[in-house]
Amino acid sequence: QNEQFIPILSYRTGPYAVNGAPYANGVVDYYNLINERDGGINGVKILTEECETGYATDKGVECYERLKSKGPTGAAFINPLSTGITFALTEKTATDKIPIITMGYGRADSKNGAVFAYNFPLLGTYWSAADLAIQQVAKELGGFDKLKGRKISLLYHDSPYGKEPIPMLQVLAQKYGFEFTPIPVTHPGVEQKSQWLAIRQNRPDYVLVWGWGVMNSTAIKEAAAVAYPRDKMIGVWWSGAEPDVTPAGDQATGYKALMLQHGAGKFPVHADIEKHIYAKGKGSTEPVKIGEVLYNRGMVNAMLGVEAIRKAQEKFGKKPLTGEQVRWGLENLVLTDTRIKELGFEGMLKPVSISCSDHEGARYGRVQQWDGKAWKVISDWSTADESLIEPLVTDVSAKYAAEKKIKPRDCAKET
Amino acid sequence: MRAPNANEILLQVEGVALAFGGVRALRDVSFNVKKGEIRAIIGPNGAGKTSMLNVVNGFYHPNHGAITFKGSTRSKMQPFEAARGGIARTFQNVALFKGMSALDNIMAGRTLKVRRGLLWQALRYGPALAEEVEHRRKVEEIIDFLEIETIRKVPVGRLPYGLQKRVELGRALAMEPDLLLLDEPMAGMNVEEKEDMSRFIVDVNNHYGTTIALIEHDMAVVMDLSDRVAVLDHGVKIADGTPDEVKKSQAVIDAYLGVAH
Amino acid sequence: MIALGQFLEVLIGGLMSGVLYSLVALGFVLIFKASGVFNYAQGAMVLLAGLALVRALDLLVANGLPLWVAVILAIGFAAVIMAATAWLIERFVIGPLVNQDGLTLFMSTIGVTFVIESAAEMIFGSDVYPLRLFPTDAWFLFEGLFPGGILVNKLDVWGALIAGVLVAGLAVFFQRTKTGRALRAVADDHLAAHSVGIPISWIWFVVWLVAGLVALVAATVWGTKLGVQFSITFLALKALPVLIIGGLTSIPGAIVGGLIVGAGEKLAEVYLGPSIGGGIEYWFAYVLALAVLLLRPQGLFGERIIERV
Amino acid sequence: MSIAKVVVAATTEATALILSVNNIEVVYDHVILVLKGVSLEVPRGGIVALLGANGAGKTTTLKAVSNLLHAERGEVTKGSILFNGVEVKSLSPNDVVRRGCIQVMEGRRAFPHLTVEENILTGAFTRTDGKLAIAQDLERVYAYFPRLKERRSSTAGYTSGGEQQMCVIGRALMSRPKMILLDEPSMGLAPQIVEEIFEIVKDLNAKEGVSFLLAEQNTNMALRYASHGYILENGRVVMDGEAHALAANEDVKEFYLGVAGEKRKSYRDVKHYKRRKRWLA
Amino acid sequence: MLYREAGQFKATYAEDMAIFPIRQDRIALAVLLGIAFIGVPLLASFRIWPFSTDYLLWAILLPFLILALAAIGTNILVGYCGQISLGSGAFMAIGAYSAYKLATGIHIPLAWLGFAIAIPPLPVLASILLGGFMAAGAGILFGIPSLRIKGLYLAVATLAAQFFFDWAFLRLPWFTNYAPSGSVNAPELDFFGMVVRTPVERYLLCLTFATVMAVLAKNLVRGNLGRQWMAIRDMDIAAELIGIRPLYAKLTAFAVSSFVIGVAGALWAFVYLGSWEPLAFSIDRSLELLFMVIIGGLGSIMGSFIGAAFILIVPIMLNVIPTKLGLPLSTQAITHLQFIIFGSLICYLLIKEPHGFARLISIGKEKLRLWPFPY
Ligand SMILES: Nc1ncnc2c1ncn2[C@@H]1O[C@H](COP(=O)(O)OP(=O)(O)OP(=O)(O)O)[C@@H](O)[C@H]1O
Ligand SMILES: Nc1ncnc2c1ncn2[C@@H]1O[C@H](COP(=O)(O)OP(=O)(O)OP(=O)(O)O)[C@@H](O)[C@H]1O
Ligand SMILES: CC(C)C[C@H](N)C(=O)O
Ligand SMILES: [Mg+2]
Ligand SMILES: [Mg+2]
Repeated sequence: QNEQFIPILSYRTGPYAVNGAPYANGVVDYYNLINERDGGINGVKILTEECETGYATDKGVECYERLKSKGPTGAAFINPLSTGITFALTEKTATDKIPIITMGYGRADSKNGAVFAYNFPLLGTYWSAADLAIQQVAKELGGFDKLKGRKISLLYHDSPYGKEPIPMLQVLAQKYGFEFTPIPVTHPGVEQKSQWLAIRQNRPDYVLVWGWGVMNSTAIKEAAAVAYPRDKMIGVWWSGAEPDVTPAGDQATGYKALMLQHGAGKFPVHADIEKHIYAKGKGSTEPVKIGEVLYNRGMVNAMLGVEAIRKAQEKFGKKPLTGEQVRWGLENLVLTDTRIKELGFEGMLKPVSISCSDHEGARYGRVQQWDGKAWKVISDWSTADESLIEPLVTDVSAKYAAEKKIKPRDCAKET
Repeated sequence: MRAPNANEILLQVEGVALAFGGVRALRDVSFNVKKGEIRAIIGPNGAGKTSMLNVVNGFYHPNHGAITFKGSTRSKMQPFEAARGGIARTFQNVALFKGMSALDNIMAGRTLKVRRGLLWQALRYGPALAEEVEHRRKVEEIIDFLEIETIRKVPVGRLPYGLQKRVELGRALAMEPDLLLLDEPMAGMNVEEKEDMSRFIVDVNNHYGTTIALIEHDMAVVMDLSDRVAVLDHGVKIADGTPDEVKKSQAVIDAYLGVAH
Repeated sequence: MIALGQFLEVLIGGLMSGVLYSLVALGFVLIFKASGVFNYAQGAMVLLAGLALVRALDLLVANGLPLWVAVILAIGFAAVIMAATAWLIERFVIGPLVNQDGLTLFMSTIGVTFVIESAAEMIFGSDVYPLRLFPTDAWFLFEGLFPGGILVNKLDVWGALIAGVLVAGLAVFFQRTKTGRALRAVADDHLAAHSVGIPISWIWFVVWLVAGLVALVAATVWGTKLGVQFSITFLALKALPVLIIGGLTSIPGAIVGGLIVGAGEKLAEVYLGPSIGGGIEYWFAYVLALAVLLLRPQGLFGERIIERV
Repeated sequence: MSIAKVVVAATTEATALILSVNNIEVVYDHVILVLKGVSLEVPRGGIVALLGANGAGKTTTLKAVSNLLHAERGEVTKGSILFNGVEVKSLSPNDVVRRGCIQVMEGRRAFPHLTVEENILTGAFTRTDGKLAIAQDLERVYAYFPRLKERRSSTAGYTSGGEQQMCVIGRALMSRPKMILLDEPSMGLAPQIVEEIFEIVKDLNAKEGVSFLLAEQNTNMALRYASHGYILENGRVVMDGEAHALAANEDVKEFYLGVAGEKRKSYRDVKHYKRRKRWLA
Repeated sequence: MLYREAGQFKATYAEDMAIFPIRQDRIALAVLLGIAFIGVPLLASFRIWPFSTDYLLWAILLPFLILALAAIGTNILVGYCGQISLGSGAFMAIGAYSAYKLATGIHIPLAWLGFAIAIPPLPVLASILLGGFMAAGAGILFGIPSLRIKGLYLAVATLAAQFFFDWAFLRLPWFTNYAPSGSVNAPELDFFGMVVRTPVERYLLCLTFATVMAVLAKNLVRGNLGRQWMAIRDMDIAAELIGIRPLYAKLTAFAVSSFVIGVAGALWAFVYLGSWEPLAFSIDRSLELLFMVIIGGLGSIMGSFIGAAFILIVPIMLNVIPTKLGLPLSTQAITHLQFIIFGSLICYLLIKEPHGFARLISIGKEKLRLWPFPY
């Protein structure tokens, strides 16, 4: 039984399926690729099982409980694909010693690996995202000093996900002197008329969109209906995929969104996928959808997990590993440009370096804009300002540690 | 034994009028029920008989008039107040609690007599249990009396119509009322069953001294059982008196009986 | 002046979007009125109709048919799908449940909801499919009077027109025809309706079909608004307060309820929301409904609940 | 229903009998056996009375004939019912009505939210002979029951018990049936109206050849108007025969007509406490 | 032949009034309780199949017990008192959040009055029970409309409670102790110094709650109050005319039901989820509870357990079976199929037996009694 078990929590039905399905497809295809092309990770086959959460927290918990101890060594890590589920699982995963990978989402304070030993909000937390978004606004306005007195609204999914950036934005508002207004949208977000009428009356300079599922496209349509300029809207990286803009048609033209490093498009690894998976008829989606934003994100996410296992195998041997061992792999994962190129992800990803004190590993971002047909990258790489984020992380995670009676690890002593 | 006390009036209805939109169900009706008697109310369909009972036990609130029961006068009261005052009734369209067994239906009639509260009942221990058993004993007496032992545990929805009427009577009796209002208790019964029912009514009246007001379309029953009969037609009282008097009244024959009985 | 303009804008926007809810509520009313079934699946039926329509349309257009031909054919196709659904539901779910109480029927429609939603997505796909049958931009009225004008969305106006026509037609059908009378009889007492020879299965098929067609109409409007996608099913929950304010059995009530809910919740959200945290419109609509029911337990235009002994 | 079947069934015997119930068993809820082999026949143009105590199974028998049992979780598990030579089981309830057999259900099942007039008109649902004929029949019903005319626009749910009963009977008459299954028509009606109803029965029977199956507790009346009678006890037919023969039977007299010896005894004087002997069932 | 009450005579009313008057039933129940209280924990602590992993305990038994408890609460209101409620989820939430607030301490500064309400953190057990009482209070409040509003109108009106509390717990930061994400964590489950941590301990805790409350609920529903509720359900006018006060009967039903649901909510949050957000108690939960009581049997305490088991386990089975069979279907298709099957199954059951499993069982028993004769 030379198999490494990896559970896949996904949602292919319900209101969030439009975004959940392409992501899950990317994940599944990448794991298959490793098995088909390489015969597994150093010969250890990847065994997966999907569990439908419907983006609902309680279902997510149920899935986790069901899958955590499957396979010869239990789950290597868990990737709940929802900030809400992440919150619900944070304590459990620490007890069960299973890493929880939340790439580009999850709780921002869990960047602090000293307190959150098992959480890995890789490649960017929502606090990083908030900072990146404000940086973009400043750039468009012509400098941070121009932010003063401006109005910036946050249209957010009323859930842990949408609320996560608020503390950071408040910090930023204080620092730069803009007026910050959070505007909640109730799940699932089909009804936003009053929010947009309010926006029309309040006329903010920018609207940040923290939406998911149908909420994104509805926001764009309602913006068009009240004639709010789409190029003054900046979505988080979960509000910047194809299903978010296509339903709005022409109305979406000009809409911007952050990128979690990569965008849409095909890269060397896609050729492998097409060759080893789709040519054999084992693909999990229609071939035209390969290379969509969320599909790519799923692949990146799966790749990071696989590389972490590979890293851990260096220390623990080429055999199925426990969650605890994989955690070591994650915490010591370093992906250089060369390695990224080897993996076929060149152009999708900047270098990553995870450590005990930094479970985020990288905080690069770019901005893309929808031109009516495709996403166009319109900005250069930038990095979230750690000097602003770090104090908040320290502060909030310390509170968590106190509440949960967790004794933070001394990262200096970790290897 | 039975001794109608001619002087004591249990229920006095005074000038009651009731209208629903354009329909004047009752127009200035007055009558009384004496303690211990069996009082019948008859009249053609839609005359206002059921409405009268509804007024008496508070389900309808009359537009005019007053009701004096056991000496206290009211024009308006809530149904459960009437029940607490000692008025029980059965219904024209059987109004049993369909999902419950016959036993539970009758036990429900004892609600007003239950003393122990929610917490005691939840524990169902000691005094609460003792009380429950005591009520059960009383109810079993009624069940025996009405000869429905075999159907105690049957959900009443499954019972044939006639037995349902009997259970309904049992439920009313469980309240130990002073005044029992019966709305067509013998509709849909054959002679034998009517005999049984008559016997129950007479016995209740005799043994417990319960006063009974009765609506019935079977003239034989009415004439045999009742002490006095009031006749309504189109919401107006057209006759009142002993069965024999009423039987002979031309107004009653025209409006109701058709042929002299 | 600005304040007044803004108020009017919110009010009009609210009234209009309320009417869009009415489109969904109408389907509920139809079925309830005719069979006493509280059809939770109405939202799912809108999804199904919308998916059938948009997928057929895309396919036909892709095959080079002129748009108007494609639209007609696609609507025909969707109508056939709704007819098949109506038949299946009658045959396999509601028919066998004749004479059961309202709660059981209600729950069975939730089961139906699961089936329709999933089957629709399985057959027609689960992406977001844009549909553009109506204009979605806005007019800005009285720009001279109010700065920025008063925004009125064209789609909303279309929706309101369609709803008005539907309501008039259906109201006549129910009150004036023999079938309408039979429908109401069935809702009152299944068994008695059987006993006088009303063919309940046929009646129910017709009603579910009409409700399906109403769902199709709703789907054209809502699909244009949101894109055809799963979340359309959530409309069912938004239509419920509309439904009970108007009265479960009243067709015009659905419109009036929609107007009240739409205006009420939007005004509340815009003027009350910010001070107590925002996002209040979901419950506000229901609290509004509760308040109306306390005054009139059968809704504004619903049939009286008969209590007699 | 295939035509062939109808033709085959239409034997000479079937033409003489409008309804024949052959040894049926009915079970409710899969476990409650209510009818244990009931057979009865209604000749074309006959009036047949179905008598029996509470719970004997009269209503169940009628519902089996009109095929309404299904909706109450009941089932005919054995035997057959032929209406006009056609097996009823294969028909839907509305087919039964369309073929001319309508039931007046016990318990005043008027449609509460419809007005009295609307209620009556629903009875004409299966008819296709035009508005005029229906309007005429409506007037005929009003002529039978003037009280209904007075209350025609009232919501049926709010009318009195007797008014509802008249409404339900009137409703059934509107379908112009060949056969009417009357379940306790006299229940809750004033004596005058009861007479009236039996006169209507006689009238329809004589003038229009309508057949009747009559479940009735008012045995006296029923046997006066019927040509035939069946007595049901505990789900079995315990006795049947010509109406006048039944009326003369001593047991029937005692149990159903309340006549002991020759004199009717007063309800006040009934003394027997426990059930007396019954027919051997 | 095995299932007969022949030869079992009851000499007293008390005996006849026992929960299970038939001996065979009593034996079955004793065995079941034995397994639940002793067998399962034993197997689990020695990790013997099927308890070799925590899965069965954590993912099935724990939610089963808690939801069964909530279903009992729902059944009291819907099944016994006939007041259809689509707001059970909200009352679970009230239980959960009240318990959370009580367990973490409450501080309400009333500046204009010059003092503050301050309650120190309460022990977990007290918090859970008080959470139930808070839910009961809210239940009474939202039950008041039921005096006027009936049937499906009431059902929709109860959604006002559902959506209001969904909103309140989401938007009013006080309830979540100003947690920025709105997601809160349960306190440590400390029962008089005994800390409940492992799945087995959690299981036993919930089992105890479920058993005790089921017995109390059973006592209530077979006592006078239960008869009042059922009377209101079956025919409220007649109930009033025999002296049952609708106000009292309905509000006690709302209170008791909400209490039970509230306690279940607190357990769900504290013992099962550990960390939660309002969406855990959404309308879907309310509908799920309603399904449980209807499939299980309206007006049956035992039915609540069966219904909970069914609604909980069937989707899991449906999820597991295709993977076991290795069906060559896309995951998307499988998920959709599961919903289709689940929906159809519900319809099928409702058609087969609209009164739920409880009725099915009683018919089964009846048949057993008559066996070998069909009727
Ligand atoms: N839906 C049902 N479910 C279970 N049992 C039923 C049902 N309907 C009737 N029964 C039973 O069938 C038996 C016959 O009932 P039925 O109503 O046919 O009697 P009936 O002769 O019409 O009596 P009545 O004169 O009281 O109307 C009764 O014992 C009754 O308990
Ligand atoms: N709640 C109500 N709303 C409207 N009309 C009513 C109401 N209650 C009674 N009525 C009307 O009042 C009149 C008297 O009705 P009631 O029920 O008292 O008659 P009844 O004497 O009992 O007749 P029956 O012998 O037929 O039962 C009827 O015409 C009835 O339609
Ligand atoms: C893919 C998802 C994790 C994004 C989601 N909206 C969340 O953060 O919860
Ligand atoms: Mg009456
Ligand atoms: Mg009968």
